[in-house]
Amino acid sequence: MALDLILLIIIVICAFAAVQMRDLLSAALVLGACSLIMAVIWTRLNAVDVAFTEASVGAGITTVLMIAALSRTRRGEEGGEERDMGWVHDGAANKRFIFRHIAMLIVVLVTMGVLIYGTMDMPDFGDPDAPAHTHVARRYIEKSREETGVKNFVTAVLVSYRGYDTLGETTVIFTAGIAVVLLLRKQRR
Amino acid sequence: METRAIITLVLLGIGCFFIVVASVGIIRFPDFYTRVHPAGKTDTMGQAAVLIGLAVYEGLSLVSVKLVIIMLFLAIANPTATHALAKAAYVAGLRPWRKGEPRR
Amino acid sequence: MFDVAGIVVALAVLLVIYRVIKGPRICDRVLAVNAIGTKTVVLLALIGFMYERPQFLDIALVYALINFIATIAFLKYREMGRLD
Amino acid sequence: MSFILTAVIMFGFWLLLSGHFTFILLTSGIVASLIVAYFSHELLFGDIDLKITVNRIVRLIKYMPWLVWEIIAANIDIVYRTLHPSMPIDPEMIEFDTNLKTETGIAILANSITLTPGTVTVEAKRDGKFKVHSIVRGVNMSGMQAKVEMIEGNRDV
Repeated sequence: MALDLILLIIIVICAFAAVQMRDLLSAALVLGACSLIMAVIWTRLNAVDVAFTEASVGAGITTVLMIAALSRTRRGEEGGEERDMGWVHDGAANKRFIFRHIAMLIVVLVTMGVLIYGTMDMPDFGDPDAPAHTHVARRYIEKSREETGVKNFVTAVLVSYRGYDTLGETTVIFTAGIAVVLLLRKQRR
Repeated sequence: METRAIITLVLLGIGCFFIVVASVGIIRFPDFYTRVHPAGKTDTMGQAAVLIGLAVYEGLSLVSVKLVIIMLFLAIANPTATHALAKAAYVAGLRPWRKGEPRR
Repeated sequence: MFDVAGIVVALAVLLVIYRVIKGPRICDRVLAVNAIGTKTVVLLALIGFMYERPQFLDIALVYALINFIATIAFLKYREMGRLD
Repeated sequence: MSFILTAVIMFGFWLLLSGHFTFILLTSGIVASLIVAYFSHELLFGDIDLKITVNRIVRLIKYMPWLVWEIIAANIDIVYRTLHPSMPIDPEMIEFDTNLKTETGIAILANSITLTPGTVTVEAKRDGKFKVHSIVRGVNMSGMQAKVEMIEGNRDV
């Protein structure tokens, strides 16, 4: 339990730092660290496939892609100085500044309230009587080993029961990858 | 407790100690080049101790061979990565810290 | 035993996060992220043993490789100014 | 030669990772390692002379215990310097030349320097010039240099 708590604290700190940073290269690196820790949390939740994806896509490819994107653009954030200061020596502008921030705070708080209200009807974490666990899950858990021959039943659902779905997803990602490669190649000429 | 568990415990303790000291060193040392020292050495040592401890706990099997391979890979990759970083910093013209200067 | 070791390693990661955020230079940050990667590999191996499912080591292996590649990609960018 | 060696190493790695020994998995493993070896055997080995390489590996294994001892000493040193309240460090940059010829030798020396007390390699050039960052003044490197030169074995091969 303590381990999960520490990992969550690290994630929150990383995310906050990544948003706050003005240097985009550093922000990309902090995001990389963030997804490394995220993958550890996935592993803690026993979701090995998700952890694999998070590790290779989130920490590996995304960081490299962001660095590649930065190498073609600029490293700093635009208008960083002004947004950093916020306060100007002008009464009306200050008032507008405060008003804008209070409005943002209200919007965020209302959204948070709605989301928390939405979670109240949800079953407890790991509740065996939750709707998601009573429908087809039992069959996956009990039969997937003999029906598909795959050890991990998350993997069995992903690549066997929902194989066509996964095939479609993979096709979309593959097409997107080829498109990106083609676009970048055209630009180089 | 059997001997193997005790060996594992000792190795895990040593490894965790070195890992924590490496983190403290990365925080405490005054400039980049000095921070490379704990990151390159102590981290390598710490991970090696922990992973060998786990391998001892597991006994001889495919899993322990994998652990040793991970350990060897990290032991080669970690110094290489820190060396490459130090070189990049040096090429970029970062001056090393001298005794008596303020921390950076 | 493994739980305590995992918590200690996670705390070490928390310490290094300070250096990632503070910097002050980009090299310091990369160094710290690299150190976090090493500790994450150890943490994953420990979690695998906590659950008595050492298959998790495959992820740890992938991690070790990815961490190295990300660092090298960054350095290539710093040295050449571009990746391709 | 390097093709076969690469394929064997790749297949060994496949066996290690899979842990299943059914016919279909072994066959696909062989096919996959052959494909990988076809594309990348020049990257991994290039042209090698097997006898020299084996000699070097034997000497490298003999060098290992000393290296492990040095690594432990280095770590105790770092722990002392990190946890000491006044932090007794006095860093400087050292430059020196070596007679190493091969890339492997240079890589071994560079990693050894990084792992042993008080020093981190900053730059290692292909002609054997080294730049080292040392955490205390007045470190002597000649002992390790001689050991790595012996592994490379320019004299007796």
